[in-house]
Amino acid sequence: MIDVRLTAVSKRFDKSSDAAAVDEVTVTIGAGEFFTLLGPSGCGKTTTLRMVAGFYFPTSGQIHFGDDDVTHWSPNKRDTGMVFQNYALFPHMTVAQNVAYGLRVRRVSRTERDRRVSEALAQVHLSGYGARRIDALSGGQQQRVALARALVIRPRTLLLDEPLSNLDAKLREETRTEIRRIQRESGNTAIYVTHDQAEAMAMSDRIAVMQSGKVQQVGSPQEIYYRPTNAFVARFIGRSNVLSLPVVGAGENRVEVRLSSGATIEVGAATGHGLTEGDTALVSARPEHITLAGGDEESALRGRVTHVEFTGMATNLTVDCDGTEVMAAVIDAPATINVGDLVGLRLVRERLWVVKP
Amino acid sequence: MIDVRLTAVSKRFDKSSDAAAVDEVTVTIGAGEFFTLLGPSGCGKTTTLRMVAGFYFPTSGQIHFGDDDVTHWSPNKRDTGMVFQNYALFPHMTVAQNVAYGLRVRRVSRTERDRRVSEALAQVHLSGYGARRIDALSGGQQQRVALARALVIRPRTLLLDEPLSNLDAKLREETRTEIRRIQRESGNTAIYVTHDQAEAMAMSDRIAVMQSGKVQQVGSPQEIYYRPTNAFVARFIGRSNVLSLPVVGAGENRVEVRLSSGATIEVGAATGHGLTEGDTALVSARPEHITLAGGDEESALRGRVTHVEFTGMATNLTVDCDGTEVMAAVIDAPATINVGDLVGLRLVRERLWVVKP
Amino acid sequence: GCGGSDDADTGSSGTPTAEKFVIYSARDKSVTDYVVEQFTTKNPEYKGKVEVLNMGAQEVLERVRAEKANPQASVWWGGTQQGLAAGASEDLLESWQPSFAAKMDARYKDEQGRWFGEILLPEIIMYNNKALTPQTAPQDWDDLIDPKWKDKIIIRDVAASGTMRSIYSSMIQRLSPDGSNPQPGYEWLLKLDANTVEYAANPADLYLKMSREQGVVSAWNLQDVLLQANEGMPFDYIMPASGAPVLVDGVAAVKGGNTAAAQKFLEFLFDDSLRATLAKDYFQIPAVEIGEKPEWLANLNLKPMDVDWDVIGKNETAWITHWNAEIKDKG
Amino acid sequence: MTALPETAPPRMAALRRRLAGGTNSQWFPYLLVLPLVLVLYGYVVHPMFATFSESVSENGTRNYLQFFTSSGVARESLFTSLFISAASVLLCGIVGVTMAFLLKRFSFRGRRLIEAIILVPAALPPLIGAVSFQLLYSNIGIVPRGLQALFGTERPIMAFDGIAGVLVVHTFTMYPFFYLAAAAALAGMDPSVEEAAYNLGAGRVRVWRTVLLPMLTPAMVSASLLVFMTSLASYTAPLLFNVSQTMTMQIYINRTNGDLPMASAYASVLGIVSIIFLLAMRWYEGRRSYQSQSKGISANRRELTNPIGRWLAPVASVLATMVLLAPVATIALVAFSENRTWTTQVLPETYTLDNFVTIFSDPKAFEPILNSLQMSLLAAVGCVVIGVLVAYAVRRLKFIGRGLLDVAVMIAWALPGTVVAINLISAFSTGNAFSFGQVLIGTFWILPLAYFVRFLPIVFRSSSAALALIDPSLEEAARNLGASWLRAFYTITVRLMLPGVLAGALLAFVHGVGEFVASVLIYTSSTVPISVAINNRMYSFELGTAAAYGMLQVALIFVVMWFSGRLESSRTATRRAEQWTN
Ligand SMILES: Nc1ncnc2c1ncn2[C@@H]1O[C@H](COP(=O)(O)OP(=O)(O)OP(=O)(O)O)[C@@H](O)[C@H]1O
Ligand SMILES: Nc1ncnc2c1ncn2[C@@H]1O[C@H](COP(=O)(O)OP(=O)(O)OP(=O)(O)O)[C@@H](O)[C@H]1O
Ligand SMILES: [Mg+2]
Ligand SMILES: [Mg+2]
Repeated sequence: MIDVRLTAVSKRFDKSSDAAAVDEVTVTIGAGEFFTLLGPSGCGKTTTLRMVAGFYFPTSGQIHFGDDDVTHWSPNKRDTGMVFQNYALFPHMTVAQNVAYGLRVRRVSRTERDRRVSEALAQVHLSGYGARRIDALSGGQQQRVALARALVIRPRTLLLDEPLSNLDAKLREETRTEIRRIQRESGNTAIYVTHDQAEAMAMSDRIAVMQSGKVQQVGSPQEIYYRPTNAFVARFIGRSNVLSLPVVGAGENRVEVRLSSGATIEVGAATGHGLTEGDTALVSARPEHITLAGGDEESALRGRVTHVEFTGMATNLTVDCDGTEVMAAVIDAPATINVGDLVGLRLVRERLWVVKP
Repeated sequence: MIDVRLTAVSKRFDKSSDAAAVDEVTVTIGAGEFFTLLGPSGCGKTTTLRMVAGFYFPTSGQIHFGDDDVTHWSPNKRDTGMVFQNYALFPHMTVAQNVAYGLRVRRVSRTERDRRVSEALAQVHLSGYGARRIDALSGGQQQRVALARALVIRPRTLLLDEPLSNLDAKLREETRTEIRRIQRESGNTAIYVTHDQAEAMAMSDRIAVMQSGKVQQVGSPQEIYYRPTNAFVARFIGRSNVLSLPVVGAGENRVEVRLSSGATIEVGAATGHGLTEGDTALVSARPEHITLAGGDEESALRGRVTHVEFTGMATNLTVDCDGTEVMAAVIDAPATINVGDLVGLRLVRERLWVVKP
Repeated sequence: GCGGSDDADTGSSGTPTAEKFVIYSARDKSVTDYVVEQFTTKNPEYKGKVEVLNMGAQEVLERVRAEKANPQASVWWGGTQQGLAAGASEDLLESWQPSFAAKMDARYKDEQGRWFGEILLPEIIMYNNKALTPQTAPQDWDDLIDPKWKDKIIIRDVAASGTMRSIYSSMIQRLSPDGSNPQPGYEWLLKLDANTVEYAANPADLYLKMSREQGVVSAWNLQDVLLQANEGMPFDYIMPASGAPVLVDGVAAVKGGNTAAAQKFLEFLFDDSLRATLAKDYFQIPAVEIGEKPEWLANLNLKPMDVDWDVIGKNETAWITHWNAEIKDKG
Repeated sequence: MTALPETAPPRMAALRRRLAGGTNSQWFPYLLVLPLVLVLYGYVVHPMFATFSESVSENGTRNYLQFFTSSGVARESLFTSLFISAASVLLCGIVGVTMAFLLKRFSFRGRRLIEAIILVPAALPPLIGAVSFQLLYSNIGIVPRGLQALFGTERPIMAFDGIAGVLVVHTFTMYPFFYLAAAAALAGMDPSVEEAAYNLGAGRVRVWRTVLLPMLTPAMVSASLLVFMTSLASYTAPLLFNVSQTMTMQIYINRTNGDLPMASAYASVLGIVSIIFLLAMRWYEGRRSYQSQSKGISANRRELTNPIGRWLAPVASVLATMVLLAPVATIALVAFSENRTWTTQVLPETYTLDNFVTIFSDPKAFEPILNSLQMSLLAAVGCVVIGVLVAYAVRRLKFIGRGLLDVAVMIAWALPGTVVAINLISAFSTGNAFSFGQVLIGTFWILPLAYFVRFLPIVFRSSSAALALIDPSLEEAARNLGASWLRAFYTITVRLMLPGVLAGALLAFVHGVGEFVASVLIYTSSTVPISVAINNRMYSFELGTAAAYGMLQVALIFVVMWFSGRLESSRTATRRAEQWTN
């Protein structure tokens, strides 16, 4: 079942300029799905969320909730609960009053309200702070109040705009489990904005990666991680080497490329990649998918180590392969590797992926 | 040389209550040092920073800058540059005017000012945004303006209150390198508040871990990681097992404890740990310092696996040892380990450390 | 007005069930209170039915003018000849012939019976009797422009005051009987302006400044001088040798108001004994002679100046405008 | 959810879909402002056009040409009026903002008292209030004469006269516009912005100049508009200090002269000048944003030591109090002196209670006071309801004619009271569409209505200034939590605007109690307002009795202000100020 659907939604703040903050975004979010918007700062995540909540109207395009075209509905009709990036707490109310606001509007009875408010405050570890004034809270505490205020009303659609950005790792992990639990229990949809990729990977059913207002890729965390559509996504999600390699053969879902050593390897590619022999393919290879090769291996890249960093479990190497810097995270690297050494790198074939520029 | 010194600084917001937001904090920060305040949300980091900046006066205690007692100096005399947790941008000025404000106050010439402003904007990747109004920026962009505004004046003391919390990983890494570079070049002191432990570890010369207004430990990242003073620090910085083990012998810098298997091992401890035979010692053991033991090893913990999680480089095991849950991150774990298996765990002796409760 | 016709037939029957009516008055509150009390004693059916609103003469005109479509007032009590004439020409006033009209000098009433003079206001020279004696005070209008009175004269601001407009117009008309050449008058007024230390904003301001001796001489109307002197102010007057312009202050029934009641009230206002009391206690000079004059009135050797009010009526606006623009503060 | 029932006929469905937007629909702003537009059109705009057409009725544009001829009174009056207005804005701004700064940012002994009396000058009764200035500062005033007696000079010293006198009166009576606006804005401002400036090295003065004052722009603009237009329409002060070459004096003179077209021309020019000024201010204010962009809510606790402030503030405040109270004290002197005995002496020599006895022995003495209270209160409530809504519409909603609405509201303020009253009389002396067929002239309702029309701009302006500082995302948050527009409006927006709204309402009330020019044309015998009562005493030169009435009025307003001060949780205000002084 489809819950939220954005159809070619664009938003231009400045009618004269041609840069759109959100540019022809089309996504479909299923009911009960935990959907994350991911992208660099200023890419249009907040703007998208605000259009879903009804604070901005799209310059063009439609937004549907289920079968209803809500593009021009007023915010209070949409039953969304939003955590604002800037919190937007009511300064004239106490913590408890802030959290209770949505319940009051919904005419929840007093006892029920009190119960749910204190439950919500407990969920964000703020029990006992109910009577405080908002301006007597720390930044992280304020953020948690904003979160509690949105969670407590159990809205049809939760809109979370970097709701954990000011919390420490411990609390963040706990709260994120809590959010996920609440969302699963109620079966409602959540649209989540975060700048923390690990968080996005861990929490989301699906992720949309945005850049400059455009959606670059939508998919499950695995898809996005292992099969990024383009160089931007590959580099933005985790670290990635994007190698330019000449194409020597192409199939429907694979491309054969030649390494500098002369060896050819087959690399996975999306259907309709459009590459033919003679083109140059961009191949994404994550550092952890590169291992040290034996000295005699044919299908290997060769280069000189320019940087070594031991991180405990793995050793990060930077290797200069004919002018291309290649990053490798090698598990069990021999302790003897030093800067200046000549090494061979083996690419883990199954994990390579052809990306668009 | 000492740059900033806090002597028994306390801050009580509510004179009647006995909970202090900052409680007898004494720290000494050397000139040119990059000093980080780390701690859970609401522990008093911002309050401490604000006292250094001069926005709060300590309820008791003194603050010195070098030899000057600045406890009651007004903020504008202190030459600190602060990135506020809430940004505190001037809404009536453009981006460039915001950044230029401190330079104007310092009567920097017009050309020099323009140059430095555009340099600072470039450092935070906002070139070309100079003429924008603040309310036409995204959250992350606002945060970067706040950062640029503080960096551009090259203050004697930089005070950074979660300055990167709303940035994506890529940008964050770049910006943090930039901050560190600027701070090193100018040789000025920086006090940094972050909730990201990895960031704190990577950037800081020294870290102060706070809890409920009290400093729990001050030390280099390594000290804090490997030799936490108490269970809180051990658990807050990364993950840690804190095992209660009976003491069978005590030296000045070491304690001998008995494992459930009956074997005794020697564990490092801080001077003056005060434990004697018969006491129970709390021993911190990080998951990565626990490996699988051979079936016959004497000095091993034994237990049943309750949870297995493969993370790529390491396998996270949770093992129930006589009612104590022990986490282990095992590299090269045999693929055959399953929930319910009986395993032996070896503690990496050199990395164990006795902590206070 | 629709309201008026309703009132008219009930009022004319003269039954004890009288309709209430409203008086707009520029007269002093003490006078109106006294008169209304007398009126209701005599006509008990009007007890509690008479409402008096006290305001400035200019405000009465403004109000009656604005309420033309639905008049609220029935009686206009107290206003200069010019103001009443303006009201009459704008068709705001009821035309009728009261019983006292016959006894009244034609100079003091409207030909069509739309307004009637109630009292006469001689305009005289006023002085502070603490600072000056009757001998040292100026004796005639022309004395006022003598340089020795420089910065000693206070004038109630001219444009806004009926009294002052009359005096100034008279001064111009005095030097140009047909009003065709106001120039000599203007020059005279320019000299007066040179002697004037300040223009007072309103009567109260004039009294205040006179009593506090910011200036010691003024031109003003007799009644007010006598009233203030009676209350203890250090004021006295000089009857100018060349005569005093005599202003008419009148009453009218407002068109569309409660005409019956208005006429009854106005008839009462011209009751002899009432006017005698008013003359005695409030220094009013009745426009229609009364039998027993109070002492002050008998001793008053009023010397009216020969003023052609028609000429003034035609030219006053132009003259005062000119004075305002070209003479005031320029001497 | 609000899905449409499928059974709805298609046309109904279309309509409902359009209205489904509710407050989001593009019709909403129009629905909201429609009633107001009608009211304003009927009572302000339409009469204004009538005035204009009157001005060109007889000889076309010739009346206006007078404003361009170099020697004309018209041009000189225009310049004088403009000069007086501009200077008044400047002076009131300096005094008002300084007082706000002293009282809201320092804590010292007696601060609460000063806060309570700070508005007293605005409460000075008409006429008698002006007289008190004369008795204080003019040639015949206490101060110049006192100084003269002291130094034995020939002429009074430091006597204010002419334009200087007018400016003194204006400064005294109008600085509350600035004071209240600035005080409300200071209380509502995001404190961390100020901190940021200090942190960047700016000193106190610089922070004021570059951050606080610019952030106060909406408040300053609002106050400037009010003061500018009040000065432009000010009548009594120029009258008393003999500055006859002003627009309002010319309007009055021309009306008395019976030259209605010329008077209308003056009134129209007055309106045009006001509109130009208003548009200029709107443009100036609109260039920037003043809403806090901070994340979360920063603590209102800033603590600055300031030894100078600790001494300077009380001294300055004591001086200010003396100056503030001087006119009231003068009225008191008059009230306790025997009528007509105080002449050339510096101070009265005999004192008496007679004046009060006179008032209190009159059984109907309290009636005017009660009338004024009741009518002003009604009007103030009306102003708050409508003013806040319009301020919201003009600031937050996008619709065609937004600027015009702004202009229409303010025009009522720029018009002289007489003109407004006459407009009302013509509108309501017969039943017509704008009065819903009711004849209001001669009823109780006409005066509150007049006060409403005249003082709506105050509440509108101060509300609008307060709104400029409020982050719209707060309202969005409320809407998002399911609150209807109305609910979000009154539980969040209005609540946060409250300091500004209250300040405006207080001023509207105070002005209502003192209103004279319009009242005198429309009051009835059962609704005699206090100003008319005072005026009657004044005209019979019972200065003492008038002053006694005036004292009653001052006392009454003082009580109201004291209560409203309590209302606005002065405890927190005090605490805040204490933290500033520390
Ligand atoms: N103005 C205030 N009045 C009263 N209590 C306050 C005030 N400001 C902060 N506190 C309390 O003091 C404690 C410390 O607050 P502080 O802002 O220093 O925390 P923090 O360490 O910066 O937390 P965070 O990471 O959430 O920003 C918190 O418990 C907070 O609730
Ligand atoms: N009111 C506005 N007027 C003009 N431009 C705007 C406005 N709001 C946002 N923008 C611009 O639109 C773009 C998208 O902004 P948005 O707030 O959606 O970014 P974001 O993805 O949420 O970024 P962040 O992670 O930094 O919060 C940005 O470049 C921003 O500068
Ligand atoms: Mg955002
Ligand atoms: Mg903080």
